[in-house]
Parts: sequence; C-alpha cells; structure tokens
Amino acid sequence: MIVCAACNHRNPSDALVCEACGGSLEHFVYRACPSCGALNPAENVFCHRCFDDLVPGSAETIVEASDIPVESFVPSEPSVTDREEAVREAAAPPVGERPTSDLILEADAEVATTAEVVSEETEPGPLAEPQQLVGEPIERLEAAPSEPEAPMQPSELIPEAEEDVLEGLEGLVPIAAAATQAHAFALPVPPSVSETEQHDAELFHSIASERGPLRDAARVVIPRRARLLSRRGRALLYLLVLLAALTPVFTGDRTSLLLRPRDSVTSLARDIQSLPTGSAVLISFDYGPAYAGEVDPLALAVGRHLAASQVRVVAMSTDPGGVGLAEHLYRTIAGEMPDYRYGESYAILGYLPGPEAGLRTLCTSLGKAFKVDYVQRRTLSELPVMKDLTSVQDFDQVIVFADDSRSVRSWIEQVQSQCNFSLHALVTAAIEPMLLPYQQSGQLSTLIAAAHSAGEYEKASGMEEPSLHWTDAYGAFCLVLLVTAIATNVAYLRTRARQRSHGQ
Amino acid sequence: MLETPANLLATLPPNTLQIAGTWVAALLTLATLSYVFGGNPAFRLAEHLLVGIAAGYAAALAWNQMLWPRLQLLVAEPATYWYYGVFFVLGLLLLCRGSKSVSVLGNLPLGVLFGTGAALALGGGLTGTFIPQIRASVLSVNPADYGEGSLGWAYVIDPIIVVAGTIAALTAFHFGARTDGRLRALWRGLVRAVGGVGRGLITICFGALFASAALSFFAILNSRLVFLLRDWLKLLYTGRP
Amino acid sequence: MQPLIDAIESLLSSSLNITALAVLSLFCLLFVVFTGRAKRGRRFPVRAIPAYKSIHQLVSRSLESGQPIHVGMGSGRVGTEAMSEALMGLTVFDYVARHAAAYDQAVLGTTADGTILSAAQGVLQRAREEAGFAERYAGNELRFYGPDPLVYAAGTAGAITRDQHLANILVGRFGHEGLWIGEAAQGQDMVQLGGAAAPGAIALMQATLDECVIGEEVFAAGAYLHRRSHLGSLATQDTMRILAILAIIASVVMASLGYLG
Amino acid sequence: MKKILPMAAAILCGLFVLTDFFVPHPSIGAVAAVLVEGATILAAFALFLGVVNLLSVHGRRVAREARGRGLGVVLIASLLATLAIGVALPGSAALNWVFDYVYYPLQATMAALLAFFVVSAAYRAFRVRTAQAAIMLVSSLLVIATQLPFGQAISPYLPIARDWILTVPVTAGMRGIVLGTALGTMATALRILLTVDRPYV
Repeated sequence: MIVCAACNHRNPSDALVCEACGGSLEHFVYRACPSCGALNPAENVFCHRCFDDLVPGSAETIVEASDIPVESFVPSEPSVTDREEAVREAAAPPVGERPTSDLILEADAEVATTAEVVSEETEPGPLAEPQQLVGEPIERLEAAPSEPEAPMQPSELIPEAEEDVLEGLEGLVPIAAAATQAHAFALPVPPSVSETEQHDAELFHSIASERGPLRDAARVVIPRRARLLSRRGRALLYLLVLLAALTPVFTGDRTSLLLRPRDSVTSLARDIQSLPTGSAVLISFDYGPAYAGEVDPLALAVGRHLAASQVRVVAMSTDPGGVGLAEHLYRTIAGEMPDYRYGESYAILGYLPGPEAGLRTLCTSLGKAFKVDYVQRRTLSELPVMKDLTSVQDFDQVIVFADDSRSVRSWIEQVQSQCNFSLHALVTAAIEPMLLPYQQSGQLSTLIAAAHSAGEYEKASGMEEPSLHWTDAYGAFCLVLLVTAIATNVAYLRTRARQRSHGQ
Repeated sequence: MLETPANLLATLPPNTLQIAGTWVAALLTLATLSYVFGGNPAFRLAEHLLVGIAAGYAAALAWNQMLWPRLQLLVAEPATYWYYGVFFVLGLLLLCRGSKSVSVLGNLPLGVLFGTGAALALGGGLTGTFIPQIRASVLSVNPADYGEGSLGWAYVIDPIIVVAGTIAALTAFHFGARTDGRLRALWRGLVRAVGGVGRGLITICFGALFASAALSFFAILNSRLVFLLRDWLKLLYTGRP
Repeated sequence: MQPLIDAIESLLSSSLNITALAVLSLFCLLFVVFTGRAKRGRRFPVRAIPAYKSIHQLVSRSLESGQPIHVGMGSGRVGTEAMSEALMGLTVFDYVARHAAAYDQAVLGTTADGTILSAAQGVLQRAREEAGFAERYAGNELRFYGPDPLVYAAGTAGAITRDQHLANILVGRFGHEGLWIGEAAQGQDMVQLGGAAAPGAIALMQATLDECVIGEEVFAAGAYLHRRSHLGSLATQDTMRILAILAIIASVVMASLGYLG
Repeated sequence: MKKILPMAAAILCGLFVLTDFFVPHPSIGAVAAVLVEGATILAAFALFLGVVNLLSVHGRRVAREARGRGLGVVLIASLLATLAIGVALPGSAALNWVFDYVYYPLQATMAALLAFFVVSAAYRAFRVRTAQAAIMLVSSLLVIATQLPFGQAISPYLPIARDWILTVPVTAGMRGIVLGTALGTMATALRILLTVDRPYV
C-alpha cells in the first residue's frame, strides 16, 4: 500500500497516481504495512514495527539478492528505447495518465551542480544501481520521452562523471532514496556486467553499508558559514555599542541644538493645528512594549498637541500590548492637563484582535468591534466623547502608530480601501522604508519615522519640552557601524592573505 | 477574593508602589541587558518571567475584550446574537486539539479559520497591494511631462529607474527554468540578466532596511538607558520617583 | 431576484472591483489549468533555491544523527491575512515532522500563535499515527511562546539552545525576532536557515542566517519540498508575473504618450 | 465526513468573505463580517490553547527534570498570577503595575538587545566577499549616514540624498518584492480555497 503524501489516501502498491486526489505518487512515498498499518519509508521491505512483509514475495528475492549482490546490482546502461520498454513493462500505466517525474525536477543549468543534478534528476551512475533490487528507479524510467520523436537530453539520463565518490551517495541517504524509489516491484533480468562495473558496485556496497562516511558526506554538502566573530570580538563590539549609547552623558548632547524638523513632520503638525475645536481623531496604537522606547516620545508629543488643540481623541490598538501603552500615555497627558478628562476629551476603546479581520468591522461600526471601552467598561454610546462617531469615516483624521508594516498595510488594505479617509502613519524607523511605496501611491497622507522625530515634532508644533534627545548618540552609533565594516574587511583581507601565502 | 489585597495596596504610603516598581523595572532591565555578556541565570529568570507574563496578559486581554462581552450578549439576547454561540462551540472544538483522543474535532474550526484567512489574504493582496502597486508604478517616462528641455530629461531619470527597477525586481523571483530549445534558452538568459539587476536593487533595498532597523533598535536601547540614568538614578539619589 | 440585481449593480459601480475581478478570474483560470497539468505530470522545471535543497539534506542528516531539527513557524495567524506565510511554516514543519515520524525521531516546532499551534498539533499527530507510533505523540514537541514576537524570540532561543539541535529553520511570518533568534543561537553548532516575506525581516535574517529564502520564494516551500501539486501555482505566478510586467510596460508607454490621465 | 465537513466549511467561509471584497452588498457584507469576527473569537480560543500548551510543557519540566525546575515554577506562577489579576481586575491599578514595571521593561530591553545583535550581524554581512555584500555595505552606510538627526546641519544635501535613495532605488526594489509577495500570497490562498492544500484535515 502506498500512501499519498498530499491526501493520505492509501493506494495499491502498484499505483502511480493517487486514486483519491489524482496527485502523482512518485515522490515522498511511504508504504503502509498491510498488517499493522504503520507507515514505512519506501525502500523498506519489512515493516519496522511488526516485521511483516510490505511487498509480498519481494522480500525473499531481495534478501537473496543481497547475498549475491554484484550481478544483480549492475545492469549495463540501457539505451533510451530499452528504458522506454522497461517503463511499459514495469509500470504499464494507462497511456496519457503516466506521470513524468521530471515535472518536479529543477534544472537550472548554471546553479545546479553535479550533486544537484544527481540528487534531483538522475541516479548517480553505477553507484546507485543497487536500487534495481527493488525496482527500476522511476526517475530514470520516466525520464524517457513520452513521444518517441522528442530527442532525449543526454544530461537527463547519463550523469556526468563523478569527481567525488561520496557526492554520488547523497541520493542514497535514506529519505532521498525514498523519494527516488519506484513502487513497481518487477525485478529486471540482470544483464551481463563488465569487471569495472562489478568493482564499482562492490565499492558502492562497502561504502553504503558503512554508516560513518555517509554522515560526513551529508556534512560536506550542507553549507554553513564559518563563525567569524570570536567571543572576545563580540564582547568588544557590544561594548562599543554601549559606549556609543552613553555618549551624550559625556558630551552633553550638543548636536541636539542643530535639530531641524523635516517637511513631513511640519506638515503633520500643520494638519493637526488646523483642526477645529471638537473635531475627532482616531489614534491606533499598533505597537507593543518592545518598540515603545522608539515610538512613545513621538506619540506623547502628538498626543499633547492634540490635547492642547482641544481635539477629541479616540484610541484603540491592534496589538495586545498597545492598550496598556495608550493607557499609560494618556494617564501622563491627563496628569499634565487637569481639564483633560476620560470619556469627555478622550477614550480608549481597547484591543482589537485579529488585525485584518477586526479592522474591517471598523468600516461598518465601531460598536461592533468594541462592545465596551477599555477603562470604564461602558458601551460606546454612553461615552460623551463618542457623540456622532459610529464608524471610522466619522473621524477627521486617522493616525496610526505602528511597529509592524503589516499592521499599516492592513489599515490601508482592509479599511482605507473600503472607506476613504486620510491616514497618517507614524512608525518605527525600521519599517518606514517598507511603507514608502504606499506614500508614493498616495495611500498614506503622512509617513514619519519615529526614531528621533519627537524633538522635531515638538519644535514644529511649538510645544518644546526640555528633554534629552540623545542626538550625539546616533552619530556615535554611525561611527560604530563604520568601524565594524572596516574591522570585518580588514580581518577578511588578512585571512585571505594568509590563505594565499599558505597556498604558495 | 482579589479585591482584598488590592484594598491593602491602597492603604500603603503614596509612591510606595511606584518606588518598588522602578526598582523592579531597573533590576529586570539590568538582568536582561546582562545577556550582552553571555547567557546567565539572571537573564534566564527574566526570560521565563517574560514568557509567563506575556501569555497571561494576552490571555486575560482576550478574555476581557473578546470572549466575556460576547458571552454576555449571547446570554442576554440569544435570538440576535445566536452566531456567537456557533463560534463559541467551534472555539470549544478547537480546544479539543489539546487532547489526543478528541483532537480530530479541531479540524472543523480550523477549516473555518483557513477558509476565512485565505479569502482575506486573496482579497487583500489583490485589491490592497497587487492592483494599487501596479497602478502606482505606471509613471510617464516622457521628458516633456517633467519640464522644458534638459530639465525634463534630468527629472525623467527617476521614473525610469522606478519603473525599470520594479520590473527587474519582480523578474528576480521568476521560478521557471526551462532551457530546452533555443528560444527558451534565450528567454531564460533574458530573465536571468534582468533578474540579476533586480537582485542588485533588492540588495540595495536590504541595505537601506538594515540601516533603518539598526537605527530603530538603537533608539530603543537609548530609551532603556534614559530610564536607567534618569528615573532609576534619580530614585537612587533622592529616594523619590 | 432584486438582491442579485443590486449585487451586480454594486459590483459594477467601482472600476477597482471590475479590474480586481478580472484579474482574479484570470488567476483562477490559470491556476486550475496549471495545477491540473502539474497533477497529470506535466514537466515544469524550476530554478534551484539552495535553502530548500539544504532542508532536504538536513532532514536526511537529522535521521542519521538522531539530532532533532527545530522549525520555527513565527507569529502568523490563521484566519487573518498573515495566513499565507504562516501556512508555509506549517508546510515545512509538515515535511520535517513526517520524515522524523517515519523514523520515530524527535522534532521541535515553535510558534507564537495559537491557531498555528493547533494546526501543527494536527499535522504532528497525524504524522506519528501514520508512521505507527501514535503513542509517541507528545504535547511538548510543539511549543507556544508568545503571542508577542519578541517573547517568541526569547522563548525559542532559550528552547533551541538548551538542547542540542541539528538545525534551526525559521519559516513563516517573522519580523525582527528573526535576527534575535539567529544571533542568540549563533554560538551553537547549528545550521540556520529561514525566510520570511516581509522585506524588513529578511534584510536582517539574511545577515544572520546561513541561507535565506526571500519574499515570494517563501510561498514556494511546498513545491520545492514535497507538495508537487504546488508546482501548478508556481507556473501561475510566473504567468501572472509576465502579464503584470507587460501591463506595466503597456501602461507606461500609453501614459508617456498622454493617453492615460 | 471527517474530511468533508471542514473542507466544506473552508470553501463556504472563504467564498462569502471573498465575495464581500468585490460586491459591496449589505447582506453579503453582514455574513462576511460575522465570519471575520468569528475568526477573531476562534483566535482568542486558540490563545488559550497556547496557554495550556505552555503550562503543560513547563509543568512537565517542573515535575520531571531537575534542571531548570525553579525557572519553570517562575514561568507558571507569573502566567497564572497575571491571568488571575487580568481576568478578575481588568483595568485595575495592580494590572497596570504589572504592565508598567514588569512587562514593559522586560519587553523593551529584549528589543534593546537587538541594537547589539544588529552590529554583530553587520560584522558578518558587511564582509565584502561578493558583489552583493559590497552593494549592501554601501547602501547601509549611505542610509545610516544620511539619516542622522543633525544631518541637515552638516549638509543640506544629506536629507535630499536620503530621500532620493529611499524614494527611487529602494522604492523600486521594494515594489518588486511587494508585488512578488502579493502573487505568492494570492496563490497560497487559492490553494486553500480550491482545496489543493488542506492543512486542516
């Protein structure tokens, strides 16, 4: 019984196509044990669980064959027409239904190394021939052209000369073999063998029965970048970063005097300034505590500006941690301005799980998305601040603070594309470049990277706070990156020079 | 039950909670930052504490914001909100995944989730990204649209780079690698060459993203140091938060 | 009848809707044709993606050495738009888990989302049952750390460095936590592979992982590993890509000649 | 039945939600909205599944393993305590305290560690062994240098250069990736809707 990898249907042993889903069965095939039902790798002839025969009759033949292996191992390379006949003999599938295995094969002429061709396209020459024991490898069989007039690509059938014997074994590591194994169990008549071929087969047998070298073979082909950075080097780099961050403590943060607001910052400040008293802004705090260090100062500056302009603010979040941040932030602002009261000037609706799914409901009804508000747990209609605000269209501006470009994309794709409004995205520096296409296409009205914009926004809105902006530190950090780049390349050049001198 | 300790906390002298909190926060910050010098017990404690609190906090939020209000609605007006009942049953079926014997019951809610998610991904990807982004890359490459004479020629370079670059970067992902026949080989060569340029552009893009991300992370590190140096040191010296 | 007419009217009211519907129909048509062809065994050679090839090899090596492979499925959520990426993590886990199960070996899967966790539990349980070792299905081979990405990073990095793992495969929806896990596991002797669709995440991941799949390549995981029927969708994507490029070129020419707005 | 029911559910749900994208009709919209809301309800249940998983994995660790028993206890205790406070006293001062003084600093400092990691990753990525690495190095250093807060004071051209890099070559590259990803997303979603891929049965 062969189990379809796609739908798990159990097919008869000689099936080439799954009866249930029609998918090809040639790759990743497991045999189900007829007695206990356990799955076995395709090349097994006994069940690994109950030791029953998986393919009636074939087990004995194979056990015998492995005792006198050499002849049966190595048939001479059959010609294309031989193979075609072998296909018909072994499989005899209905014409037109026959799956050709090369549908899967990758044949990137340049990228594919010999090993790749070996593992994916053809068997590794004489070394792999023992698979003939259990049947003609299906890859090989079906590499035969379905239309006789189509010329066969030689490279598809006859592998190039192996330089490394072990390389050819790659396909024989159990699972790879499973993938290339046939399910038709007709034993081919062993043709006559030349001495060299016999020797090759013996060599293969000794290598294949040895476990150790196989592991090494696998190790060789898996690429792994060397560890470039020693423990000490790493510690040194980290120390440099820490020092860079602490620069303002030593220098007194002189460069912050040079701060000048960028155009995008100025335009947002102007937009907010021009809002009439009593208009409403929806703010979504789509960032978690992780990135709060970066976004919070800017959010605070904008929040203060909105409060000073007497604009109603409704806050929400699509990040579980964002509600707590919004709450914390507004507690700070309310502490500074005694008139700024919860429920009248601002409200926090809460967390909206499932960004895309939840956001779509905002278009139809806020009350549907948020049954009660986060702080006082009242229904939204009970809050004075929510007067005339039923859906997202009723707001004058929508501001999204985000640490994930996909949450902004959800706002654009799920909400803005459905109901039109102007959307401002104030995001972490890390995701700003990813949202640039959306700003270019006009879907975002403003796009600001938070990193050090808080100071700029304070300047632009005329509400400057005497706070440390740590601008010096950014300059120092830039230097650290430059030093890193120089250090790694110097190290690289030195290793290369050493390797060269060793080579000579 | 939990009300009593909450009342007890309220009777403490003012700022006690804040002072204790600042200490806890500062110690946890230092414990986490100690990872810079390699894994150590203090960091592992912070890691486990974080995993526990994050899961507990999110679960509490999901209960308060998602499940409890809807359960109340269902109980109050079952005729209007019957569909919540359906999803609550489906949700309970999903919880069956936790047990080996009834695990199969979880397939139905997962089917609903996969179907809904697939439709959202398909619709959103098509109407939100694919078509708008194609439209956005349609720029005029006629110098006359950008200014008179040589000025127009200077300004037209940008849209040409954007349009050609978008096409090249999109080509870089081409999967097909058919090489049989001369025409196909030629096509493959073309795709490869254009895709190579596209890979270069993608690498420029990665470089820029890497740098902006570095800046972002550095801003976060700064905010932690500001906390330690301003809030905690102030508390340390003055005894007041 | 009236609702149907209303529906058709509202459909025709927006040009975006009509364009989208036309593109969708074309996409579906191509998809059905190509998937049918792929299932019937039509040849569709694809370029090599080294990371997927390495996954094949790593699985073989893991079966040999007995060291488990860790598959990190990230924080995508089923039921939302992030499903596509999350599903690819699940597909890679399916591949690794089935092989591990057939040889009765351990595997580790981590995720930051409950929906992916429940889907992965089904995948692993099925794999163990079909291999005949239903009793070996234990809950602790799949772990939930989250739901926050950095919490996931901290938990996962802790879990994979505590025990000896052969490889660390991160496929799914990842953000900056990819860098976190990659760098935290850097000291271990572990092959690290992965990929994500978000450019911001891969920019960091390709700097720290040994090999990386980028953007659209992530969605080809099934086709390159064990879901041959997915080749049809690769062909569809290729065709749609060519059509999109042609559409861009044609519109740019028309816009330059002044025919479009 | 075991397979057909989930498949039918997936196709049906998908069809309604998809139709809603193209046909803005109120009745279809209502069904789609219910499904979409239902998905978030199910996700909330799934979160509880995750919590159960966390408790069982670490509970087992506490019960059976000598190593790391204390840490397992810390994890379970902090989880249950936060859950209890959060469920019993939502929006309370106690919950805010946990958030402000434990959760927030832990999370933020974990993120701050990325500033160190990004530099050690740069040590590997900036090694000019291939043309790609060289491009990456140059574009990274350019962007970071032009992004400095006092860049405008050094030279008025620095911000202009930054804007050019980010709006021309980076936008082109990004748009290519975004379009490719959209293609991949759509194909993956279609595989689910046409049941070529059935991860749920």
